Amino acid sequence: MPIVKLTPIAQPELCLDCYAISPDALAGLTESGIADLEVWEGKVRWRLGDFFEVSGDAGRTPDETHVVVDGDASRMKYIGYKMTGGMITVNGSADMYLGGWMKGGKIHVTGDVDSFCGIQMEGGEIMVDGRAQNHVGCAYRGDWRGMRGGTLRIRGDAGNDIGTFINGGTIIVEGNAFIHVSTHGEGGTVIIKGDVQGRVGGQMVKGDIFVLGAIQHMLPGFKKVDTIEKEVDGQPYRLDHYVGDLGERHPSSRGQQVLGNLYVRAA
Amino acid sequence: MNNSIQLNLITQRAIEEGVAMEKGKTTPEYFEACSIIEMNPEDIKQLGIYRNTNVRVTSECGSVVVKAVVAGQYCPPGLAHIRQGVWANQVVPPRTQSTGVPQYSGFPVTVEAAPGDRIKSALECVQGACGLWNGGT
Amino acid sequence: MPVTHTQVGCPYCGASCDDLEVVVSDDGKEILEVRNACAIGNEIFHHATKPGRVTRPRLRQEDGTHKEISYDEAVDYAAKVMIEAKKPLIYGFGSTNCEAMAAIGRVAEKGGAVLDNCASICHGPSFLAIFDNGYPSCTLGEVKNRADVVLFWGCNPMHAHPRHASRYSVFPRGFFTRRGHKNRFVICIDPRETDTAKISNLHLMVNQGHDYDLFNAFRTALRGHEIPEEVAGVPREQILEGVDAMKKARFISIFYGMGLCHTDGRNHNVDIAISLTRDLNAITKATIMAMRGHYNIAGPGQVWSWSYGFPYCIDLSKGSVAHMNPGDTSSIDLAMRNDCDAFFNIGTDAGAHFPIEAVKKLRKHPWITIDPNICMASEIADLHIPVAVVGVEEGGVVYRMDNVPIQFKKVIEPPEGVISDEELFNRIYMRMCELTETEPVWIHHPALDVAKAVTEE
Amino acid sequence: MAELLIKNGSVFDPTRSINGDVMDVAIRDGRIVESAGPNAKVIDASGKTVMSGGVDIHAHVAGPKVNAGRTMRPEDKLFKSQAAAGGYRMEMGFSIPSTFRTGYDYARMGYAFVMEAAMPPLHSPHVHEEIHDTPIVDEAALPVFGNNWFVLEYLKRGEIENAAAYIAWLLKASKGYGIKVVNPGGTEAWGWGLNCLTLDDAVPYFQITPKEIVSGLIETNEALGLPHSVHIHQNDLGNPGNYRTTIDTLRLAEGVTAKNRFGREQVIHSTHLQFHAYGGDGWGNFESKAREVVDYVNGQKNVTFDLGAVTLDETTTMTADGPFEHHLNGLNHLKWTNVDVELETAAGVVPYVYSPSIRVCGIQWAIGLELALLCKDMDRCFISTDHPNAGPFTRYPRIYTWLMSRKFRDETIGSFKYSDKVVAATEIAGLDREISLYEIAQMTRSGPAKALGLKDLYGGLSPGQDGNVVIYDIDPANLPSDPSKLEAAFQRAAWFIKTGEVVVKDGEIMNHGNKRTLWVRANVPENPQVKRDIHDKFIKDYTVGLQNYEVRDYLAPNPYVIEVEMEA
Repeated sequence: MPIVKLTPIAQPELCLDCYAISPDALAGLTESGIADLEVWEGKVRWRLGDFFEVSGDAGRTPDETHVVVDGDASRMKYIGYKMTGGMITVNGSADMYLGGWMKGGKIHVTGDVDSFCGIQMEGGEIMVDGRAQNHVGCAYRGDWRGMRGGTLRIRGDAGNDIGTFINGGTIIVEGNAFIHVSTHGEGGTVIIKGDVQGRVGGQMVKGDIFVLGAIQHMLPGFKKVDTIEKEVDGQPYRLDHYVGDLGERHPSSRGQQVLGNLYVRAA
Repeated sequence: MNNSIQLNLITQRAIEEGVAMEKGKTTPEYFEACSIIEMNPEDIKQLGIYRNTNVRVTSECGSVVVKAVVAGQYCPPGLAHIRQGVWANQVVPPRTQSTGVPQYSGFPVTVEAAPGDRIKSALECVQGACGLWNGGT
Repeated sequence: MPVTHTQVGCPYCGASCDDLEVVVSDDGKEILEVRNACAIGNEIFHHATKPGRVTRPRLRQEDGTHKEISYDEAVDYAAKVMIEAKKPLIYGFGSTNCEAMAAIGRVAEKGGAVLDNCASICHGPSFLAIFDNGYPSCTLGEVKNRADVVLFWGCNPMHAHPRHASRYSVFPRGFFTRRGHKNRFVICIDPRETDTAKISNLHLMVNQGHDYDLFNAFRTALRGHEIPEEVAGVPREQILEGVDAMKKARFISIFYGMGLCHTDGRNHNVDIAISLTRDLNAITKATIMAMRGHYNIAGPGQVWSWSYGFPYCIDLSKGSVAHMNPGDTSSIDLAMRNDCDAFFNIGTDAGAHFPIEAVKKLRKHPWITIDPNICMASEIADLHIPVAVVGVEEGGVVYRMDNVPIQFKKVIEPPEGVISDEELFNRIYMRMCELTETEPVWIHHPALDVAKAVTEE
Repeated sequence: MAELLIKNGSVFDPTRSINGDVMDVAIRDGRIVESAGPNAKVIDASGKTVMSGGVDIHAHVAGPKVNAGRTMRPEDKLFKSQAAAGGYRMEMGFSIPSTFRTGYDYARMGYAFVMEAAMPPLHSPHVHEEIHDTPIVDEAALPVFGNNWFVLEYLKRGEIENAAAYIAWLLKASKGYGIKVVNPGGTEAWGWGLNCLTLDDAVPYFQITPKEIVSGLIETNEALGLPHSVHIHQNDLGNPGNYRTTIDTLRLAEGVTAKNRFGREQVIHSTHLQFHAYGGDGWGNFESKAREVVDYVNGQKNVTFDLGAVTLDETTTMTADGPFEHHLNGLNHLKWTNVDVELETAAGVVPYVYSPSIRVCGIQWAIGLELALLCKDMDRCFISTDHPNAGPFTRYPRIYTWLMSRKFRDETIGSFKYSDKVVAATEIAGLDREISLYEIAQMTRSGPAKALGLKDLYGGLSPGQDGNVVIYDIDPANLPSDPSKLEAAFQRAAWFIKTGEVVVKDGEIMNHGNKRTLWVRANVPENPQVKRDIHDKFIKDYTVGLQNYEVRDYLAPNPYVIEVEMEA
């Protein structure tokens, strides 16, 4: 796969909106065409080439394009914005909206990401080796159709609002999470391998949550139904199975009430 | 060594603060109304100070000297209140949980007796933080 | 003869009382008496005519002192800062009228600015919750006329909205509530025993920061499920007593405040309060209302929603479409992330009310304060432009906490030469047009004789 | 002001029965004139369609609930806004566009006037603030009266004169245009979480029925001689089987004759009839009753209606019918905003997705079009989407196209997931009729202008009328066979001249025009009792002072006031 290497040569004073750093925007372009793409610092339009040294031409299509951001992009927003295919590797950290509105392809960040990583994600894969800030795989403000597909893996910790309004897909946080997991969830799966402070599954209609550490404050709307053995992310666990949020409305399917499932590692 | 206590701090409105604010933030009334921390009597006792003694309040992002008083509106042990405004905001963490709103209420602070420390004026707090304070009152 | 103005609006809190009587001296220059106002409102009117008002813009000099300059010079300075900054941040609007909020829109659009208001550090989470869950609400007259159960959750109107309880929510005798207080069951949920808790029939002393859990318990119990013996420090019996009162009510009003918006979870505390309100409407009638802080802080939410579709945190830097996402485009986040490079602080005191860390960050860039009074923001600003006090020296439309528009009137003239926010913003806009050699867009202000925008070729 | 001569266009002006004749239209000083002088600027309209500016009789474009919709739906802006052009304000939002986008989009479609369909009087300053921030298009607003405590009390006691005096006062206080009724009685009942679903359900406490409210308001309207008739959103909106209530309500107009000096003939305007023409007794056997309803309307002379046609979009529903929105929210579980307004009304807002893969949505779509296709008098049938309830107003061109092209209708039916069920529950598949350009002009120009009592200003191209002329790039002799081309031509007019100024050229905005706010000042004999009642209610029950309630003049900076004299 052709590789376009973007090496940061300057850091912006403000955060930089980099809608152009995605295989979709780059596909079919040569080095110089890529350097001419637009990035925004506030109201100022710059060339991508003003902040990155560009080497390599892109593939013909997004699927055939691999973008490597070789260095610190922690003030570069919107990397992988609306991408449909191909690959992005960030050798460093990335700013907000990494993989936002993503539909396909793969993103790998070796450092940390800021908030809104994978916002409204519909497909593809995101892997972050470090930590994520808040709103991992969440919905855009006001939209009841949050994450709908794909896989989002954070190897470190994450903050609040993981999978708010999740409708589908899988979020895995390998570290700890703060508060609000799958709030308003209507599908999908969220796995937290560490501990969560509380508010897990609040206002959840359906979907699955796994917490393999401990929940400090369990919501009163969840009721324990049984203890089961189950494989989670390739490992077997003994899990207490709760259903909820009993405070929320729930649809029926074939005469059965559909509830959210919360599995917490059994003592 | 001073005694210290860990408390959960909230910063909210009070009518005294509202009246004083409209009089002006550089007035003695505003100073009186806002440079205090309201605590439970048990916590004051545990801190080993008398009521109306100056204390230093330190959070993850700063510290401020205010006067410890018994809350007029009862605070349970472990909870303390600094009225919103200049002194409170010396210690309010700016983290927003990605909502835009700082952590004005519900953050851990260490309160330690500081009877010898002076409470700064509002202007000194704010101008001082910005490198604009040139003395005076 | 002194003149008595009646039905004067009070420019303090979100209760926006409009029943004040203000007595003005013969010469129209001094406010002699203010009737019906609370202690705070009273102070505002008296403060306006006290000596010591700043009446000309002041520009900070090399030596750190402020020097008086003319409005023309101030307008020029502000216009240039707005044009030169890559991402100017305009924040405030707690204390001005809607006319000014509309006028600043043009400035912000032209300057590619982020337009934000005090909700950003106050009821912003309410907006986030409204985005997610809606807002089943009503006007305050409905509360007065119908409500028989009133719930104050994380708010303290006895301090923050001193006449709320007497005008709207607890004591007044309304059409279907002729017995006033006796017709109403008042519940207060707060970690402190506030003065509002003291006038309530039931006080649930929730563990600070655990309101979400308690709401969840209310909802769970309301649906007939069992709840634990204690939730968020509140015993089950008390929760069930509250649930029972609500079930029996004919009209429930839930008021909430910073106890939800300033604590962990922020918007979700409001969000679940809205869910509870929705649940209750399956059983009886229930409404919810944010206890908005300032008399017209609902105003920018309205004006900017019809202008841009967003109530706050509006990033106009792209010029073509507006973008909003609090956490990214919100004032505190922009400040802390070093993502703005000029600060316009209008009709509110960010110097006193932002966490000091955010103030320090913003102060690295040009800082312009537009405010009638001396405040912390004026005293750290590069430029302070004084303006007329809305509600006292300038009328205009304001939106009460229930989004009811009230046409405030002016009772006295501003000090000689001091102009209104609206005029100031229009002048800054016109100056920006001059400096950029562009035509102003569709502006019609009586004070400005402005040509139409683009005419046919 | 410049003179303009629009030459050689195919003109459609139903007010003079002109049906596509090739002729010239001249404009001077903002008005249509017989002929232009030698210096007139000439616009060549040969091979193009020329009509007067459009008149929208019913849309929710300004005010508190529209703005509540904007506020609560940031996702209606994301990726759905129109990029601003240099020299113009930003244009945000899709189903509930910003005021600027609203004005620009109406102009692009060649509309000169839009009626804001429901103004809560307490919020009228807000409505006027939005109106004066909406460029180009002229606007008026209808205050709601059907649940107003004064009205309920006066009508309960049969005091038509007092009701008239109060309504006259409120029209002036709110700078309103006429009498809007929304779910009469039902919205007051909603104050207690209840509703009035039939004409005989008594309103709690007030003990008056919807029937008495509607009859009383019709009588009051004609006593006042207002330019527009009672404009009614009937009880039981949106529910299967509601067509009976609809016809029963329309029957209340039987035998009543319009009394006014504006040339209006109807005494009741039934709005968004699509939502009121439902059969079945549940969603399972939900079906169209468009024929039953239109048959009744065809037989009456004093009834007009607008469609409320469904456009199959993701949109935002909003209405003063508070209980309906609560009910709708129970069906789709999306976010729900509600505002009960003291002593006056309520409003609800819920997003809604009219999906082609949902059977009920397909049937609703068919009903909206059937109402027009079955109607015999196109001067009494007007195009609307009840914007944004059944779809945004920017879809009017698509509705014209569905009405004008059977092929396009068939394509749409074919795209439904349950097309056979939609066909079975409606008549749409059997209707061959294709509406003509002349009929489109009736339904969007002459008809609504007359029904609003505004035929002297809008709706036609006679000398003396406002110089509102739109030129669509449509050759009537050679209509495009591709429906999307027809739609595109209506969407962005080739030219639109608004009161003599070119505001649109080639679909682009050229100018912010000279918009006006229309309102009605009804002069009635002095009525001390009503005056006292108003004073008392403001002291006791309202929470706003009377002095701060009446809309101040500066909020409607370009007023066009219509004077009406009521005889004692």
